Amino acid sequence: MAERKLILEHAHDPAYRTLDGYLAKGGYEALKKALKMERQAIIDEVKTSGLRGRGGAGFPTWIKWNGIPKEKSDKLHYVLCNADEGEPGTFKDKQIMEQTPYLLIEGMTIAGLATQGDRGYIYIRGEFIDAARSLRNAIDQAYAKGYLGKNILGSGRDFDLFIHLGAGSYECGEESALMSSLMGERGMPRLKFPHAPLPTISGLWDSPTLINNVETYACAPFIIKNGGEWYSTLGASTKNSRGTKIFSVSGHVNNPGNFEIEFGTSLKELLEMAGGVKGGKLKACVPGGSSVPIINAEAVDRAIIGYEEMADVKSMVGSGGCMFLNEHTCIVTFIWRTALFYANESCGKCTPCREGTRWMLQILDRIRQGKGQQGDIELLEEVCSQIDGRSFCGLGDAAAWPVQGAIRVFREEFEYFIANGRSIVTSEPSLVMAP
Amino acid sequence: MSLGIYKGIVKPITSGLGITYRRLKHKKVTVSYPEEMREQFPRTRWRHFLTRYESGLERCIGCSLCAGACPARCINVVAAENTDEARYSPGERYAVRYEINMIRCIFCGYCQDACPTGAIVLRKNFELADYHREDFIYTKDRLLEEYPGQSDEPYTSNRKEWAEARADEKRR
Amino acid sequence: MPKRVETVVLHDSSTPVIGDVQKGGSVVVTSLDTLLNQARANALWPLTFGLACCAIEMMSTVASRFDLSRFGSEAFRATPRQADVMIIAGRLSKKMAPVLRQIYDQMPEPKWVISMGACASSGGVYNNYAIVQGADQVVPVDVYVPGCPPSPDALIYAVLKLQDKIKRNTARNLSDLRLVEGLTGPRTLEEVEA
Amino acid sequence: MAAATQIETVTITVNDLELTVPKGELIVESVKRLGFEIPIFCYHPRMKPVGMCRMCIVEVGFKQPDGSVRKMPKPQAACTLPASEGMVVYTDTEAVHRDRKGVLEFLLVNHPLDCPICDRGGECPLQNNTLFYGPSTSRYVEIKRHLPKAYPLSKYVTLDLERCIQCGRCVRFTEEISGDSQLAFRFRGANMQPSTFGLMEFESKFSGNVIEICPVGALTSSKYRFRARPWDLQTRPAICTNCSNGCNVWMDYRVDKVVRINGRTNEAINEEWTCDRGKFGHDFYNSPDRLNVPLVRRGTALVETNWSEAYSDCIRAFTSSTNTAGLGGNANSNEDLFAWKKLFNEGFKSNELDYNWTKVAPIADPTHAKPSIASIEDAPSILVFGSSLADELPIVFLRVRKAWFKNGAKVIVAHDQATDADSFAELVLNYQPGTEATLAQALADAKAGKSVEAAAKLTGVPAEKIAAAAAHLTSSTAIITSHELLNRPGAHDALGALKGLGELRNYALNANDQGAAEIGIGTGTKRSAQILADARDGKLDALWLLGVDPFEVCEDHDLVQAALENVAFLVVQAHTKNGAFPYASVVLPMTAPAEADGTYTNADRHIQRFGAVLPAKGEAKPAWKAFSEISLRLKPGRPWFNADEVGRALGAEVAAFANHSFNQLPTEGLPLV
Repeated sequence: MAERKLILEHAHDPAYRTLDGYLAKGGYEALKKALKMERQAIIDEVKTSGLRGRGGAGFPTWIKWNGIPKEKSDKLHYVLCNADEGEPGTFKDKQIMEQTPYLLIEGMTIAGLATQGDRGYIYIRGEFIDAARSLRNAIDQAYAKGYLGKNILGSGRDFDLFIHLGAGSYECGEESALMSSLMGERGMPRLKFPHAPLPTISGLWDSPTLINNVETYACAPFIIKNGGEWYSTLGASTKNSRGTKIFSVSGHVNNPGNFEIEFGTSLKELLEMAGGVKGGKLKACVPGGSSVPIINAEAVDRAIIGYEEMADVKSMVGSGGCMFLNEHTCIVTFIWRTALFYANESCGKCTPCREGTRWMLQILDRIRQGKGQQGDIELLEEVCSQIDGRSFCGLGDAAAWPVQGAIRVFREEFEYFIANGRSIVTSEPSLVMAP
Repeated sequence: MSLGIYKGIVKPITSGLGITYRRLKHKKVTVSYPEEMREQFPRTRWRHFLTRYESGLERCIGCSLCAGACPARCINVVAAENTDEARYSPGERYAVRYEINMIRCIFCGYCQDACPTGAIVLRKNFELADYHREDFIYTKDRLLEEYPGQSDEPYTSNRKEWAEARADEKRR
Repeated sequence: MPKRVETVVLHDSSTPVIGDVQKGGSVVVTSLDTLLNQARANALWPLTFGLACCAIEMMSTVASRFDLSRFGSEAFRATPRQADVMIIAGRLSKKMAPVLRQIYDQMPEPKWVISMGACASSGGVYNNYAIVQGADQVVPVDVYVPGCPPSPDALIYAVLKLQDKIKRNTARNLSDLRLVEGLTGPRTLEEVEA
Repeated sequence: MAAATQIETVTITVNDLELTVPKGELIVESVKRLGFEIPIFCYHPRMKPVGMCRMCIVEVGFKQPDGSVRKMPKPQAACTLPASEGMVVYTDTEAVHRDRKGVLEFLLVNHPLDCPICDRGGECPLQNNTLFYGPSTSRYVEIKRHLPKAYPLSKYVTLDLERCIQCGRCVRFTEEISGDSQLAFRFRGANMQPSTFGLMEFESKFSGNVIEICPVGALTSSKYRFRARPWDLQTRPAICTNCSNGCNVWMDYRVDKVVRINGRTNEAINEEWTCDRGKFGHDFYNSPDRLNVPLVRRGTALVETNWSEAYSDCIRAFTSSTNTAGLGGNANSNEDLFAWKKLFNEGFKSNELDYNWTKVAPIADPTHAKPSIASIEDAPSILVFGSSLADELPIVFLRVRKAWFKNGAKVIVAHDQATDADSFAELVLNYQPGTEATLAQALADAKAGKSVEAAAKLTGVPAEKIAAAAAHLTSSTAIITSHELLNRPGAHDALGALKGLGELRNYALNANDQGAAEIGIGTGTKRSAQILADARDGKLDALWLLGVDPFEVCEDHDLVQAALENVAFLVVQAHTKNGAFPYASVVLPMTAPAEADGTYTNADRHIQRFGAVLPAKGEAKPAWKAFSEISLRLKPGRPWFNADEVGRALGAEVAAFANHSFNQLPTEGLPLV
């Protein structure tokens, strides 16, 4: 299937970033429609649409929206947008916030309506200054024209939206760490269900909180405007991944960028959309962002993009940061660079991730310097198995999966490196990313 | 009872002396101790020494694991902190007092095994008998070897030292 | 057992030192107590007082390899009446203490005591209700021998030390010579400690 | 504690054994009911669980209706998992053991091999857990993380960053329990380290506890540094006698020197915490100028003598005239004080004894059963009036803070300066010094609805603040004051006004002041200041100082100097040479609190036993023994042989102490009847 632009349809039109331009292109109809609908009706609409979280976990969105308590206690309800996007290789949220900010704002307002939300926070990654600036004036215009703040469009309901810039910590992309950071504490994860109540019950300042990714909110206006039924027809060929997903294609491709495709399209088609491999044969691909296990060229041919379908090739959709690597890439160096990232970004709260990522990095360092010893691969696997699942939050698993995946798929490259003290790739200097 | 001269007297004596004569040709086993010293096994455990590193710093860091391991509870260690001016051992800690009550010690060598830095070692000097029970409390300066490797030197009897001691007493 | 024997050239033990030859002392004329000391030192008849495992080591001291008889201690007298030195070999239990004392009292003057082994000298590892924490709580001890058990040559060294102690003490008056039994009382603690 | 209402219970299965536990109880605690032990590092029963160290991970599943068990994909941290119906926990499966080995191997990856030089060696939870659950060898060959070692964080605490396993206990203690939040984590990931801001001085008043709860040797005591090993030490239960709270402690001593004091669990008083003043205030036990032989003044010099000669001197002086008096100190046991009073009343026919040095005598207790320290925790609102709690009554301060932290009690602090409690107080009333009485009265008026304008102007506290404070005061409000208030003008009327506002508590400040008051010391005509004045004017023939140094306790030093010089006969009975020593006619060596059996009454009338920990120094005797021997001289009879007998005699005479003698007391003490 060819590219199916939904969110990115008017992305390159500068007028779309202004309120009038957005209204001209049919913006805010969903909000007007939502204001007339019952709260539960909005949630049912999202339910029938089969929308799942675009941040990476793929959690059915309607369950979160439905989890917020129906009767309002004295506590405020919050609607948070996880715009941290720390996952290496992913830059879709950046484009949405820069070029189609109103989709996000309208989506969050609809979510606010559905969950009696009082306040919305957009937790933007510290480095996305221009995204924040474009969102800032979008929000100001929305406030000016009454689409935000008190008595939205005369409906008597109000919803405030604030921007909060992070401080450059990948860990704050994790749900509970984001909330800690918003509350002014160290960006460290908090206890999760069943050790503590769900965020929808007691999240930010112990009040009901809804957290979704930028893209998830950006899909909401289309669902409300065209109805959940229409949305669920998109990507019907997959088991139950519905709608479109923006993939940020990068690596050795001729035309890297964001491509919005329906679920069900194959990875090969995405590769062609991005102008095919550059500088040699395709060797491997990391389909869903750095924390997703790597797959080799053969698997790329048969991979279908869908939450369950990617599992057949032992990988995941993740956040959609797709990196294609040509034959000149040394996988060991690539994995070492990923491990360096995770060792640096580990928040240090729990032992397995804090000490494990550092140790993994040191082992990979040793291998890369040609001093690898026998048994290092088994040691790496053992260390990864002790981090994955034992750490306090998802970062530990995200640090262990790429290494486990690489060893599973490209074991001979590691063995070659250990045996001969240098990389298996011998052609002209490898085009690997500089450390 | 007529055994006769030969069977009664001559035969027993000659056979007895024969045995004695044959024994004369055997090698003597006696080690006449003060003059000759029998060679002891390499890991013989007698007198304790506190060894030093090659740099001259004491190995003992006052961790008192030996005191913990000693079945006879006869080691007393009091530790203190090394300062830059007064540095006895590498690292933060050294033993300011290290006493072994030799008369309670059973020379089992557990302290030698427990020592993490190989400070306390037991060597071959077995001539430890003494007159007064107080002299058996070996303090640190008596246990510490003067120069690195002193404890590993082959052991000769300390009777020379004993002889000189007797000479001093005569002069006094 | 290692075969090679280190030889240490020192020829002073077997030849009795009469007077101090090196210092030009008188060879012929010597004091009576030196003569007596020489005789007593080189004819120390030990009393068999093996209490525990050290006794086995004491036996090996008199066996052929180490041969205590080279120093005149051939005859291990069973009766205290004929013994000069009591070698307490082994742990002394509180129940045995009075027996030890009685036997010690039965020994004629001059008499000496060697406490062989850690248990006899200080109770060793048995710091408990049953063992006397050191034979010196019962009898005055001349020479303590550490070790568990002290090796035969360590015991011989102790005997040599005792001999040296005997040769060293000089008599101030006739009774110090202790020639006749009963004339003088047992040695005072100061004398033992000297 | 709150009455045990009907607690909702759930049934869980631990290692295939059924167990019913209260709903929401942490799994790490519930498995203990069956005797299973889950290893922990960052979990501490008195602090909120965080589940950081992952040491306590166990396999958890849920019983499905069809009886099978659906296991959760990841192992869960037992210390943060609340028990819920049908939960199935496995603590001893192969996977759990492998995970524990994994976590311990990770912890040891950056842990320096410091065991021989680390003070925690021998009593280190990391050693214990590694011994029982950890891997035997480490597969780590790279370079460990190197950080500054042995950094003196304060005069009590030394920080060694290499040994830290980042469990967060110290950081959480300063946030949740002591409240000064001095410690925090800095940097991120593998080089995350706890420290004060910019490694500045760690000036908390409870920094000692941090040393005890640190599961490794990262935070060690500077005073105890390298002084002993756990197997050199003997430990005995003891009571801290540096203030009136009577905290239960473990006293560790080596041969005869006290080397260390650690907190001991007593839910009613100090839970398991200690304050720095008590934990590190044990130097007087080992000080060189301890008194160990009686001294008598012959001519100008104090000469060593035996007890009988000293006794005869004292008897001659104290029986020749009834114009005698005695001044008591703070760390005397009930037995000492009772024997002292009995000797003076019957033997020397004088009742001029006093222990109290405040300007105004303490008020007689309004209610006989004084509410206990533990009940402060459940008070809905607390008024701290005129007392800087953290300095005077540290454990009461912790209890007040716990009431705020755990039960959200409203704390109102009224003091003329800033105090530690201001950080979590609801309202802070900083009145002008000396206007306590007016403020107290203003509170009473505000509660009664009268206007408080006049008082507001006088005390400098805005009227609406007073009104707001009064609004919080209910009959179950705990009003905490200390004897420090008695030194302020108008103390009695302030206390009078406060009495009606809620449960008034006036806590004594010194170790056994409460005991002395109960026994009846200080019921004579003259108070201590008056006694010193008489001595200065030469109107006093003999003075007995029992364990007190007037120079320390009374500010007016020239009064004390003149008094000690002019009194004809002065007995100084103390365990250490003090200021009054040069003026003494007779010096009687007394045992320090830890060197003799005795019972002590703490500020909330809780009587506790204090068994002898150390042998007495030289010929020192417990004071009650000396008094019983002197009274034997005066009137032949049967002396007291041990503290229990004195306690029984005290119980016979003073109803409150009935069957509270030394042998009858349980280890955690009993409240006075």
